[in-house]
Amino acid sequence: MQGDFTLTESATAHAEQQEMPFAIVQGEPLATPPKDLYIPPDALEVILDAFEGPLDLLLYLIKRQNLDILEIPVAEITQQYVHYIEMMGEMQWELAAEYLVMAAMLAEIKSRMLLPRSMDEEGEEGDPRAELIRRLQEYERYKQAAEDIDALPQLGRDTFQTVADVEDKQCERPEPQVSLQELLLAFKDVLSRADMFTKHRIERESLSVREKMSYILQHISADHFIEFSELFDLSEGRQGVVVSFLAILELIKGALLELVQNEDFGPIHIKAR
Amino acid sequence: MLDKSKQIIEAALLAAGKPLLLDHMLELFEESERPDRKVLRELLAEIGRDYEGRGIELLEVGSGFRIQVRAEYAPWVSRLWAERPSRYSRALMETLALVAYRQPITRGEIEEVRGVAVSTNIIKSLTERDWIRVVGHRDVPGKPALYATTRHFLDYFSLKNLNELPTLSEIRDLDSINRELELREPGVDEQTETDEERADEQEDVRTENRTNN
Amino acid sequence: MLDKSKQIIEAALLAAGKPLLLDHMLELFEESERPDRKVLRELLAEIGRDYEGRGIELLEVGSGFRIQVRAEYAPWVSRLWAERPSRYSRALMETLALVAYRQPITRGEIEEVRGVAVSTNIIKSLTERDWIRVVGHRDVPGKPALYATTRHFLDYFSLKNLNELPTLSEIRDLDSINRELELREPGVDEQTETDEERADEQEDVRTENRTNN
Repeated sequence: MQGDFTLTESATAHAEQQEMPFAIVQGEPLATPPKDLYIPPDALEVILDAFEGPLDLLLYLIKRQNLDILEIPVAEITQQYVHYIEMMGEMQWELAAEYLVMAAMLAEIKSRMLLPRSMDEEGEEGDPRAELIRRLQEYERYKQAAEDIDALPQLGRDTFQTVADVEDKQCERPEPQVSLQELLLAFKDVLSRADMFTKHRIERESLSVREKMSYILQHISADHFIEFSELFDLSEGRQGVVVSFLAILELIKGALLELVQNEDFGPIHIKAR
Repeated sequence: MLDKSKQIIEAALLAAGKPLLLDHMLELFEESERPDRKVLRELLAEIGRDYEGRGIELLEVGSGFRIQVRAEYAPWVSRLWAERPSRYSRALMETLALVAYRQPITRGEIEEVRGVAVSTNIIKSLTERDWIRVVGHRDVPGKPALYATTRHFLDYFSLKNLNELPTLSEIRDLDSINRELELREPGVDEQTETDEERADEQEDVRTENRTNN
Repeated sequence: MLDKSKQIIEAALLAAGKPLLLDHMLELFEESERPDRKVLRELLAEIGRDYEGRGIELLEVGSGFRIQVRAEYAPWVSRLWAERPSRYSRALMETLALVAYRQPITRGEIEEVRGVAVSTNIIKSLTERDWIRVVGHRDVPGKPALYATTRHFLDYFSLKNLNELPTLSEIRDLDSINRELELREPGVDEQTETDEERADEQEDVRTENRTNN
């Protein structure tokens, strides 16, 4: 039996020392430990915590026997593995599902190992263990990588950032810078999104009217009237006067101005509404 | 050993993030290796001398010893906490553009064109920047404020008057290359994408902070 | 002037409380006094040399340069804080390792390698620690999130970039495995008890080292 072959002295010694049952599982004393396997009694309870899954448990069993992954003695490992999950399965069935899948996989490999190794039609030689070996190796390298990363100097554990004091840190808050170009693009964007690009044409003329509208609004109030003529600056020339006039008309149209003329041809007074 | 103690004390003072009392420093050592108080004071004095002519100094304050940046270096070092010039959100830029081109305009009208609500923060930022101001109220229910650009807005963009704002036909010619090449601000250039993304996300928060200050 | 620049840089690095990029250091200076990048690198090298034999060191990590306490002084300095740094579970570290080495990677792919489900809590703690983040979604049914490590992960583990991660052990070629399997009987060869005991001891030592580091 291969099993006997790998029985370790320490495990045997341990088993012999124990007069008491090896472990108690679900109240049932377990008199003999599974062959080749020593499970500390308390480990049984935390077995699901101790192993990071079926691959981890398999790796543990292989390491336990100082075996290379490449030489998995499937029959024997399966036996041990099944013992393990039998014990944990009774305790935590719902958590053991992944382990059971692995047990099924091992059983399948084991049964295939019993058949004579054969080439299939394509001439591919199928070692039933190949896939398992691949997965074990893959898992083992990341398990090792996790330990390696954990061993790197960690901030707050192995190294500490210096923080010399600075009195009155002055925090400037610079305002964002904006270019004219950006403003234009924003305008273009909003208009094209509103599907107004083709409908609205804002020309030089209307912009100066709009500027004048703003100007007028800033210079009138709702409290008192001013004279219509005050809104015109003759130094702006004929065009300026026309622009001011158009601006006033626009504002009246928008119901922003109130015009009062007490008599025909009398002075016109304006105030904001 | 003494030198090692000195290194330990310096490292601890630099990492502590707060002033350390003599007793606290002594507690860092196992009893067997612990320097006595007199030696500790000497080591501290030595560290202080090492820092002469440097950007940092060792100072004894009420609650112990601390290492700090010398006041004369603070102007440079405190720039670490200056915020990077950020960028305005698209919503803010579009609002500003609409005020510039369609003034006087109400918030409701801006919302109508943009199809989404204009946040109060945007109006606030633009007003605080002194780029827009209320010039009147439209005579409709609710009397909404009418916004127009300011003199300061013209100055910022080096415009003599609004006539100098480019027309739509000029805008039409702008293509995506302009967007790529000319929109990049010096200083923003070297920001990584992530920084910029983060800057965008933080925009609202920052605006709020600013108004709180 | 150069010496002053060096003092400013050192003071800034000591005070920053986080790694600083070269660009960030340069921004501390007015344009007229700003050293060029090459000079800055030289100054940093000088600062690094100044710290030889001291309790602190200058290190380049993912998001820049930082001055930190040397690992060999950590046992003393860490006594400043009553709380011991938490240890991370194996499940968490294995998940992190898979993200680090195989990024971008989905949760399903991590589970495939580990052979067990990855709990949502692990993904959550890794994300909250800002060690990993979602960088996209794989274009398969369910659109699972793709995870990658962050710069903060590099900073935390004192890495400059992912190339500095410990080398991944090799996967032995399956063909050669098969050849070996052909030659050898599956089973156990001449292993001795001594071998095994030694293996056990080594394992223990390794575990201990890990917790001490």
